[in-house]
Amino acid sequence: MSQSGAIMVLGGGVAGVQTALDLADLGYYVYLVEKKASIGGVMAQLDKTFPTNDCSL
Amino acid sequence: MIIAERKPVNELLDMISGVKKLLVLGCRGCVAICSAGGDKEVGIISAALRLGRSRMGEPIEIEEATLVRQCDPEYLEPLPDMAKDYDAVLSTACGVGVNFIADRCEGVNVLPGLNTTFYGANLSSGEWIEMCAGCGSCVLHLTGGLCPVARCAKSLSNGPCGGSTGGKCEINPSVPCVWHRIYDKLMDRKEEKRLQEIMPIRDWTTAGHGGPRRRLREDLLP
Amino acid sequence: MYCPKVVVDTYNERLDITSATHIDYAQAIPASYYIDAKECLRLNYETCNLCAQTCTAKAIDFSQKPKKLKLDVGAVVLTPGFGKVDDSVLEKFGYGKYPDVVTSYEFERLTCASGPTEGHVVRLSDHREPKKIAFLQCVGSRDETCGNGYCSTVCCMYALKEASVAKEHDPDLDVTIFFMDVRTQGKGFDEARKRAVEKYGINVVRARVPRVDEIDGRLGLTWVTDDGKSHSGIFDMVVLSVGLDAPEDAQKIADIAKIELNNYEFCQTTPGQPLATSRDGIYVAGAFQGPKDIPESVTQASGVAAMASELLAEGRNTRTVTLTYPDEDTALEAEEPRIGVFVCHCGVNIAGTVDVKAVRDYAGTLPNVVLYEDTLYSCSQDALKTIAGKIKENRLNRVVIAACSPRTHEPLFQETLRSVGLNPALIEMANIRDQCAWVHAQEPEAATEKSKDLVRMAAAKARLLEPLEQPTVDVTPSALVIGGGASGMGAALSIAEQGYKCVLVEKSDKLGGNLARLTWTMDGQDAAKVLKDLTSRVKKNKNIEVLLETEVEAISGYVGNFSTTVSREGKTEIINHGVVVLATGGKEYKPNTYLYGENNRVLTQLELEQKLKRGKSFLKGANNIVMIQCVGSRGDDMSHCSKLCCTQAVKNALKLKEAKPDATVYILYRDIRTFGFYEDLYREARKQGVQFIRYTLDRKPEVLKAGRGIKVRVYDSLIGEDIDIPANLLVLSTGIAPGENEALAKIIKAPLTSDGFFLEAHAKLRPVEVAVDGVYLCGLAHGPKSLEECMAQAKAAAAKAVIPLAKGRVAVAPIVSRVNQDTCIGCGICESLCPFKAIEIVKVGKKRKAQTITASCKGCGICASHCPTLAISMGGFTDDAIMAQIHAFAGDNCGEEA
Amino acid sequence: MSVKIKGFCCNYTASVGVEALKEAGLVPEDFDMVRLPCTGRLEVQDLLEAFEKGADAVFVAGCMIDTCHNMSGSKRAAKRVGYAKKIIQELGMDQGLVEMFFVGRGETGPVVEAVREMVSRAEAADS
Repeated sequence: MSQSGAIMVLGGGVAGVQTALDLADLGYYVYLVEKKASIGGVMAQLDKTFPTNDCSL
Repeated sequence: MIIAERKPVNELLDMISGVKKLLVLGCRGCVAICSAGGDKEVGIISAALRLGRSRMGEPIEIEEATLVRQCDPEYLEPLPDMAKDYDAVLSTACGVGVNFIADRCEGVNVLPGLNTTFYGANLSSGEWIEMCAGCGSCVLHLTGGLCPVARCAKSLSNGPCGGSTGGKCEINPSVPCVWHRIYDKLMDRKEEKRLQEIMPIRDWTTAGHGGPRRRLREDLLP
Repeated sequence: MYCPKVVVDTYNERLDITSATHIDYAQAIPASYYIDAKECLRLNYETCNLCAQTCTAKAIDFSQKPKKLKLDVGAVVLTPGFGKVDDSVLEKFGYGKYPDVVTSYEFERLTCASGPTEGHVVRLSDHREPKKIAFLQCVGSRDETCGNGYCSTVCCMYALKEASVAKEHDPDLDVTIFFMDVRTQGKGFDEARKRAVEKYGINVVRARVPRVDEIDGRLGLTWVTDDGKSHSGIFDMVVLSVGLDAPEDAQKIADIAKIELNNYEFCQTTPGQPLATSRDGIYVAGAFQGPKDIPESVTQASGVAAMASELLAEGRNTRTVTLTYPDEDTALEAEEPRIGVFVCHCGVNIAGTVDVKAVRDYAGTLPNVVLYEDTLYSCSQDALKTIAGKIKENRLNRVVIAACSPRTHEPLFQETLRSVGLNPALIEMANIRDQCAWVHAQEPEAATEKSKDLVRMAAAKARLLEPLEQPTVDVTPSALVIGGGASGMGAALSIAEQGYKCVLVEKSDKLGGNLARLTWTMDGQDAAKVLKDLTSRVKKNKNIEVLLETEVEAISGYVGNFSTTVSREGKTEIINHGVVVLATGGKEYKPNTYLYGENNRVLTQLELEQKLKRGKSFLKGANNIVMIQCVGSRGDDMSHCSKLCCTQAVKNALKLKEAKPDATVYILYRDIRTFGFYEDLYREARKQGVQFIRYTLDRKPEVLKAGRGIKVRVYDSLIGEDIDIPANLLVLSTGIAPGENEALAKIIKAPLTSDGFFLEAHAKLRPVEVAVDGVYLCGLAHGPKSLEECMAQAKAAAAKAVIPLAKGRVAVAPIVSRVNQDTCIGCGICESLCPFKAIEIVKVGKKRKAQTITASCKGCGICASHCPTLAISMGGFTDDAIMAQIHAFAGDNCGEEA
Repeated sequence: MSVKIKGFCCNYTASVGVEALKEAGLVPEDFDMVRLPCTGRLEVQDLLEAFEKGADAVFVAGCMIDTCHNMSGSKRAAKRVGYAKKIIQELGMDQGLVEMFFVGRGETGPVVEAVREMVSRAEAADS
């Protein structure tokens, strides 16, 4: 049986998005599954990030 | 025990007007038990008097002390010495205490802090009721232990008056008719025969209407 | 816009309202409106239908039904994130009852410019600005009463951040944070905490506040400090630093995926395999694996990509689709410049200060500007689409975006240009947000004028922009991993499993590094077993070549084409490879204080573990055992927190209590930092009667000689005096010092932190990459961390390292130096100055000429600025273009003489 | 003229300290509170003496009657407050100048309100 070149990532927060990006860069097709209407998760609700106070979006 | 109650504060204030140094003297006998004149009450009365006097702009110096009993010479012994620095002593004992002090302690200006009310018992916390009139001739053996002299408004000897209704006294419907209760009690004990007996006319000479009563016991006299 | 159904805005933590048809936030991806099915009047009551009727694009179709899809996938990655602590846990702090008790999520939205109050921190009760704010830590964390015995790991940091942001808005604000322990154990976090506390004057109180009381519209708190004294204070606002819970549907996910959860309903993993669930082919990353912050989530995300990539190495590139761009319209690019200027509102970020419309109209007066528009959020997906359309429609061949920083957003706009057949170099950004709206927030008119200046300069430069080539280079498909410890082996194994050759270089004569010194993992497992497993897999793997007793002497080349000189047994050898992974490790700090080295009763934690493993006879008569935390760490010797010593101490204290139950074990600490599930160990230690005594820097414990024995003197704040503990054994938690990184850092030109660890490219988003392309980082070389984190990081570094190998070619940034060899005199100044070894002197014919190694060039321009004959120019930053900008600044619109 | 208020509370009411309340300006400077293990410990004399020592109004803040930590402490306290009312009335004072308040466990808000209520009563009595 030949291996699948596709991967499902469940959850579109920062971890899911980063996993999907890296997998795509590594040569795989990614299904990024997210419950909500947009990706980003809780990080998209943050204003700034510790400790550099960089913009979160 | 003897039941007493605090006199209104303004009456006390009137009583002590002009007094600069006052000793409030409690008693740990009956009045302590009926929460009228023990240590705690001495404190309350003293505080109330100090407050009243300071509001009048005439601050008063009050000391508090309590004796074991004010009706016993041995406990009263130190009083004259104690009282000599005070303009007055406000006794929160029963009337016996006040009298006894007045009788025995020369130079002590004794004032009553309480109104002495009756011989009674503690019915429940905060409630006392008269049980004995001290008439000097007991008939309790005939009445199932319930005293018609003290507890019947009319001190009747041979059954209730015509006004007793529903087991309540005609004079005060919140009070049970003692004769009603005597009847119930004797009927329960099947001593209804007692009720048939007519009590002789009472000898009221022992009831104290002929001056102060006195009791002597030869064997104990010095 | 037409949706009549008003609903609460969950993106804004219910602090605002929106309609049933909405987009969560302007930059949301995808940026198309969606209909909240739970709220929609049409879907629930078959009424309304207004949106479907008004939509001109006829994009709303209520006949659509949910569909079941069957996906053929080779692996599954679970990244469902974390859940929120139930409101009932917050009730005892008055949440829901008192409007001015808010969660940290709500506070985050209040501080955010795009939030419901446009970034003004106000009380929800009266919309007045609070004067005194309290942050209560450990709400729903470290609290067995709500079932969350673990530490949520991130709240200390975000509270400090939110407090700092609030202080930045209002410097007079009085902010107090109530910590049990200040847990800023992450890399650089302790320093950031110190900075925040000092810079903003944040009050730090170590106490747990049991309840919140409303008093006349204000909030009363009471707390008891370490010295047993009770205090109270009145605040205007209380922020509950709510912990991270397991995802709400964790059990459902576990049932569907058939994986095991731990007792807190997070995913069950092991320190050796932190990203593997109990089921093969299903992996986990991020907060579902355990509460963690963004960099660790990002690290695990990359790590988990490596896991899937290992499993599916054969399937690589079988399902991918290639993105194609239209051909570049070189004819259009060569035409007279037709500039389009787009001025961004950035919501209120810019428009709140700068008169965007005035700037836009001003842009229209500039030469060659044929289109000038304003946009609400230029970076949102629909705005980008609009911009692309306008470029096509107006046949623009140069674009100016007046918005934010090109550092973060230029690639996005370059992509837009590519999508319409323009060279990505033909864009110029004017940063009117940071440089105008933000820094001149108090003087809007000046900010507007400055914005005009910046736009004029950008347009002047844009006129002279030239298309740049997008060079790519081939990649040598192998990796070099430096360091043979757990991280190095982990990274090498992953790269090899993903199908690429890997050379593993180790300085010493055996593999294992610090793992070989470790006796137990944090969960009490035998470390030797983990080590044996790793080494045997490394040795067996045909893709890995292990070079022991080998040192790296020089690395030349660039991403895709490195060539490294190593020395081994006196001989040097050259290795060619495409990428480098730095896994050089760290070392146990050896103190020269507390009688260490003088008295044999004084040990380090690692030494204690080794003794304990050999047997417990050395504990005979050891009735009092004292541990001192932060020896070396968080002090003068090493300013960083070593992150794992607290857990290690607690773990070893438990081992000691097990070996000798009647011994009294004291742990003298500053903050107990048993983050995440390690908190369970801390609680267990307290249950077992381990004595914890907090000390402060101004009253450090003293270790004194007492006859043949030793005595530890420590100030006990509860009784208010020094106590002397006769110690039969003194164990020092000495922390982790960086390895000898300086030499390697120089060879690679990779920067180090002030603590001596390698610095990652971006603390949040590129945690395992180094500023030098093609060089990746993992393990203790990056900073102190546990085995579990090292293993995740090793995988992450492997994923990042394999990306160029898998692509086969790497694109090189077009902004590189170009040498005009006709004017170059071969002086070599540029070669000697280049910080990236990206320019070299070559012989052209008989003459020496400079030549850029495009793949290594970072485009810094040092060479160009020093070239005595002006022979070097930088793509996108030609001398002409820069001069034009300068002339434009002086008010000369046209820059005609350029 | 500022009035002087004296309060008595138990261990379970008014968790926030008087100093903090004063600092935040929530109660007048001339307010003082005695914390008892239980208001059931309170005696009539204590209330009277509070007046004697200069308080213009005196109050007791105890637990809600059915949630008293010591079962009937605040109930007892309320009765003693009642007796104190009687005595001060005999002295010609407004019996509202001494009052009992029942407060939820740990709450300070109602206590601050009690202080304000007593301030206004004392001011009314003064004028």
